[in-house]
Amino acid sequence: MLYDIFIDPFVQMYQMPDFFLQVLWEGFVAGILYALIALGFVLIFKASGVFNFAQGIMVVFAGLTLVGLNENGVPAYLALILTIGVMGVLAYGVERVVMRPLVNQPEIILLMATIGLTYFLVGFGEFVFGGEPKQMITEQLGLPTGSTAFEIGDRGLVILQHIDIAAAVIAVLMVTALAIFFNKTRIGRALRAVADDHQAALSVGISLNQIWAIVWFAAGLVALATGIMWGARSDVSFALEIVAFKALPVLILGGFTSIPGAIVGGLIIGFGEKIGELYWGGLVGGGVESWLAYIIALIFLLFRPQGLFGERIIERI
Amino acid sequence: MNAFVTEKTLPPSDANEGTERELLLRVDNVSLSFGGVKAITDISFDIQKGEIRAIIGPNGAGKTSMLNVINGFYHPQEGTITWQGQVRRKMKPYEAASQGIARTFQNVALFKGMTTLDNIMSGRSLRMHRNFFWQLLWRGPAEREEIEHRRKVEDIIDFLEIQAIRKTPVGRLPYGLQKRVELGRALAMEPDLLLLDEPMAGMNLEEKEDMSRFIIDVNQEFGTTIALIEHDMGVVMDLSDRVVVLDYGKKIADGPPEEVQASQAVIDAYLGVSH
Amino acid sequence: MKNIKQFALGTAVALGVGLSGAMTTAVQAEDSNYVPLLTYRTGPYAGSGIHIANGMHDYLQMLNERDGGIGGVKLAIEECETGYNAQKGVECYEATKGKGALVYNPYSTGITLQLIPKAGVDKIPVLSMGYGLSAAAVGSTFPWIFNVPDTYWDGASVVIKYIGEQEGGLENLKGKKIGYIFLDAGYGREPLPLLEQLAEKYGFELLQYPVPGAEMQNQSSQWLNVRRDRPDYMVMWGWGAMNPTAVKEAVKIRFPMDKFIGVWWSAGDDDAAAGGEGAKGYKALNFSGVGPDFPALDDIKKLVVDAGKSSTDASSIGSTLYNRGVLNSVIIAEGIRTAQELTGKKVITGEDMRLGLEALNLDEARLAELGLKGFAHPMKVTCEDHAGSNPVFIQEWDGKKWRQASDWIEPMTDVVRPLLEQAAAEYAEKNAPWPARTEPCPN
Amino acid sequence: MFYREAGQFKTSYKADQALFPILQDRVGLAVILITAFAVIPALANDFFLTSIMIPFLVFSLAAIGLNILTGFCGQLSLGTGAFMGVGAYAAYKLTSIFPDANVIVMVLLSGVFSAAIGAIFGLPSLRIKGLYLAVTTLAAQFFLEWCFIRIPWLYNYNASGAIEVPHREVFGIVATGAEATPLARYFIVLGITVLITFLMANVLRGRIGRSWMMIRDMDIAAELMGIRPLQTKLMAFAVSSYICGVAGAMMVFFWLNAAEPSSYSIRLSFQVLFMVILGGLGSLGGAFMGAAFIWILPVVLKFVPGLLGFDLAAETVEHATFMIIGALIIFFLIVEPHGFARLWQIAKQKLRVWPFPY
Repeated sequence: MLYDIFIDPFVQMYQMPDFFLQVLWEGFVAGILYALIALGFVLIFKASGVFNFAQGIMVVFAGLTLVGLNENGVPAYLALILTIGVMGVLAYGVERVVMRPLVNQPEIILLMATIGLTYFLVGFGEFVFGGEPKQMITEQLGLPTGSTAFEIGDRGLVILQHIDIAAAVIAVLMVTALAIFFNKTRIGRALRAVADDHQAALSVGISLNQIWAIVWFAAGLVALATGIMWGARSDVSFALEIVAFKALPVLILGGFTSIPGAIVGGLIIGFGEKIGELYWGGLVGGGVESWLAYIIALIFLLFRPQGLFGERIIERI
Repeated sequence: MNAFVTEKTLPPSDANEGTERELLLRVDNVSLSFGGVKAITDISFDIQKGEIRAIIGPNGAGKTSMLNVINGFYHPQEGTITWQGQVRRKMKPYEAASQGIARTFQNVALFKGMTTLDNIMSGRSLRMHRNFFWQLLWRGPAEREEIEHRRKVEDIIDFLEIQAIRKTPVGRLPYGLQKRVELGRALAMEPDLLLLDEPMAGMNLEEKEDMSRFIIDVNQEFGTTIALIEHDMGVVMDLSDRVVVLDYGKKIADGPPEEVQASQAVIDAYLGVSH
Repeated sequence: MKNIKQFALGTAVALGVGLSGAMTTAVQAEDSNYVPLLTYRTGPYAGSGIHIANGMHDYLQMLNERDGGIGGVKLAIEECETGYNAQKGVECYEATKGKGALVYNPYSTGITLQLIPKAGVDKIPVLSMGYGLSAAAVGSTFPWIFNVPDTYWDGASVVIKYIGEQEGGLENLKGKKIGYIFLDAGYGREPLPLLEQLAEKYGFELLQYPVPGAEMQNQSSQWLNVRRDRPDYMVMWGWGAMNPTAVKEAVKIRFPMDKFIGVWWSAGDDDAAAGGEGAKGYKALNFSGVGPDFPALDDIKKLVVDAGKSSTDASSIGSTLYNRGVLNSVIIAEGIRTAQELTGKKVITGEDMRLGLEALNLDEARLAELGLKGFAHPMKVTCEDHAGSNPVFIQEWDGKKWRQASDWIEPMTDVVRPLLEQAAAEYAEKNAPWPARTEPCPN
Repeated sequence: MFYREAGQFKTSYKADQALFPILQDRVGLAVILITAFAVIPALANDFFLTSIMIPFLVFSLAAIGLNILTGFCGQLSLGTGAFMGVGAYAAYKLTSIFPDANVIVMVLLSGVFSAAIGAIFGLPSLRIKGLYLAVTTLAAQFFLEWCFIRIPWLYNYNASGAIEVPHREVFGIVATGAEATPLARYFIVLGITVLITFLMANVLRGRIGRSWMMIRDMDIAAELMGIRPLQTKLMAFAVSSYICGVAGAMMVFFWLNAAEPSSYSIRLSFQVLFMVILGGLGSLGGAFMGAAFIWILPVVLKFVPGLLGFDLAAETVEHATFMIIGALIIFFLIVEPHGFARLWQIAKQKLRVWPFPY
């Protein structure tokens, strides 16, 4: 038993390096996708203190809109642009109908409002596009399909899916773009001001409403990217919504307001759960992936309640 | 305010006539820092049973941190605290509370969702002991206990003259009344030492007078020892028996009000002479 | 006047005062046979559920359009949306049972299990066609439950038999590794006892890859494990979004698709299509016809779909799951017809329906008569055997559509039947006092 | 006019501390209880009992359980579904180990197990607060769900992987299983719900209830007043999980009849959380109102199109229901974030001064 826990997994890693590399790669890709979902959460939380539970369904909704439009004869790229437009309208609508009237409510109320939004989007999405899973229009969007295999010495193959590589590249681009947006543009600076202090930001003449609409829109774009990537891995369906819960332990690790935290946290969870499942999961019958991430986050939190990048909390009274 | 002064001179002299004044609490060489930032440096002072002790100093002098150390919310890195003859270094806030230290807060820390009555009843928590299963039943012991403590609480309500707001959620009360309810809540604990953190901040003159009266009454009628932080010098001078002055986390003076007032270090600190 | 009444009723409901039940009875007409369909077109399993629902609905609707129902009596068809959710399933059951429901088809193992004990009490049979509780095949213990044409254990035995054939005989399975990837719920776990028994008997190694329901679109770990273990064959018990994801992942790790076999619920067209070109060769069990080329399906297209009386997309007629739904309705319809013949009544009750289903004999001649020649293997229900353990075939995905890839393969009845009997006895014991069969077998 | 408390003087603290010090409220409660215990059983049909009243009561109890933790003690939890599941599986095991025992006692006992599990998962609450805690309760949700699937002992090694409620009689009346009449099940569920609600009302007005609210309103101040935070929070977790556990056991024993692990999924957690928030955090009555809204509204919505003469497909109604529920949740949060309980109070306030608005 002790051997199985402490020695055997490492022996396996050594003996099958190709497989170990493959596991790491899968962990990396999963981590990137978790990080993307978490990024959507962080954007909104940072600017408005709203823990947006609807991020998961926004991923589905964005993917569904894209595919649904394409199915109805809209060319892929036009569908992409239209979907971006739809996410914009959604962001504006959410700001107008949900956020604005609920300003200054306790966080649990805002959280509930986003769960209400989730219900609405589920109903609306199924109403418009139907409940059946749809295939992502990977090729039409010019995204690569297929895979490349690398030989690791004479020990075996590591297979890299092109779409996964694309996902990683797009994630990096997205984060870079967001970083530039936050740091270099006027709106970005205003956004950071809002994140620091609502009242202060208001008093120097920043329009909160505008900022909120923008972050929701940004989160919508992140959701669209996530939807395309995840949709390409499996397909676009409402069952995907639950996968989005995986972003929550990521957020705990990285902190609710830290963009680098979301990325590092995503990767830790991605690597952690794949390695845990493949090398240790078998000991308890497998399937530990459904909760391992939460347990990792929980243990982590017990030792560092402020998250990876958070500052030490000094309680005051 | 003059009226208080005449009243005020009495209790210390009373106490002095008896035996040696008993020490309630002594702080020895306490230092506290947060990640390299020193909040309190090597402070020692004591509080005698039955007195009103004031802690004053400019903003950021470490006054509230000092109170937090006394009731166990912060744990000092160095130094000891002697409470009723027992030396301690570190204790949990609820332990401090159960040993008879109560306090009020600089920014009112009432339980906003509860009524005035419940807030003050909450001060009785430590003295109520009926367990969960009696509570389930309610009828019988739990109810008797509740009523018994309700009587005590009603006395405090009468004392503080807040009968009319008994059933009002405290979140809806004006600031001055909230401060009063908070005092009531601390009193309900029947503490040996009552720590008051700026009990009169943000009050108008009339409210300050009321509050001063309550503090003196508490001290005299119940014999409660009081340590208070206050910015209003007039109030401090009138109320307190002894004053300790902090600046930048260090003690710069300690003694009777008149003496402290005359100290050059204190004058410098308040006028902002550079160090 | 009627409007006022409706308005009053509506108000009453809005107030939450107990008139909901009263209303529901008002909908039913007296001279029809009422068939509630518990379907799901929403929720995580909608992808599979929609096609089934369409198939079930369309065939019954077509009977109404073409023949004016069955035996001259129209069918009152009502769908109730369960979302594959046990809470809503029970609600649907309670809401419809009072209207003279003839039979229930829950299309969810969870809901089936809830209904099994109720069926005998409410005297409404449950038809779980190829799903639900395998043990229910034992008619003497479960007189009210029908799982014709096959149980999961039949299916699992056919898969092993087929793999044996590929390997040149069951004895060659010795030392082989067979992977089993399944939805980690009652549904996917049900075949395990049989597979384990067969593994022992034939000396192959059974590797298990459970997929948690919440994570069915995130299967990379399971397939990495498959890659490491290198099983010779993969068997899948999946449903909903689990299927397409699994097919994609299998393609991704370059698992030989012709050695990947799904159960009949992993046989959807969308499931295989998700893998694109790479999915060519993927196999699945099936017991309902492949393709749209059956006269009855033409009737459906003409009278129902093209007439706009259904939400079916014409192109999905003939897809595996649609045809599965049709077969389900064929069994219902034949059950009703048989019951009418047996009782001489036109409008029948749940009890009559039970008799009809138990005397169901869908032989080749009858299938041809229905315009469904070769659509299914002839099946006959007996009092003792409510499943029939009928042969099933293997179909293969050619990259565009399914085509039949084997003859009808008989399940290993000798292994399955004792296991069924044992499971039925166990069920009755665990749920003691389980009511004994009150209706003696006719023969 | 009718709702006036003027003239009702309390002459003792005892009378003042009663649950319903105002006469009209006592009358109202009596009317509700008579309706529940006499009128509904006399008039309602099976559908109303099994699909509306029983689930409504079960959910009300679960909502009370969560409300204790979230509404009264301020600890947000998303693990309710799993804690209900623990109760259900515990009750199932208990009834199969002690087949002759009274099933109602077993159901009440099952909560003890969920209380223990709840307390274990409450441990992190000492260090973790707010939304972070909510996410960690998800660990409980997913881990326990996994246990329900992976520990076959829990479901007596049934091939189906589900728990099926056996036939049990209480005092000669069939209480569980398919033969149990809706009426019998209704009375049991009603009895347990009313009893636990009453007991909880007692706890909440006493010392322990106050200590929970102190932690909720300002944990630091509570600690400085002598409340032990860990002990108090764990007690809230335990009591809350006990009630949720009993509700979960009732859910399978008196309502669903059989349950798969997925019956106790995260969806259930959200369902109950909705009831608590919409009903009003920190209100027992609100739990009932929230449960009524979230459970009964979709059932009613199913019938509305038919009544209005529209022939809508079942799934369209379902989609619309989702949209309407979602929109109404947001709407009510905007109108009154403190839930129906506060709306009710406002209504009472209006009644007090009616017919003169000032």
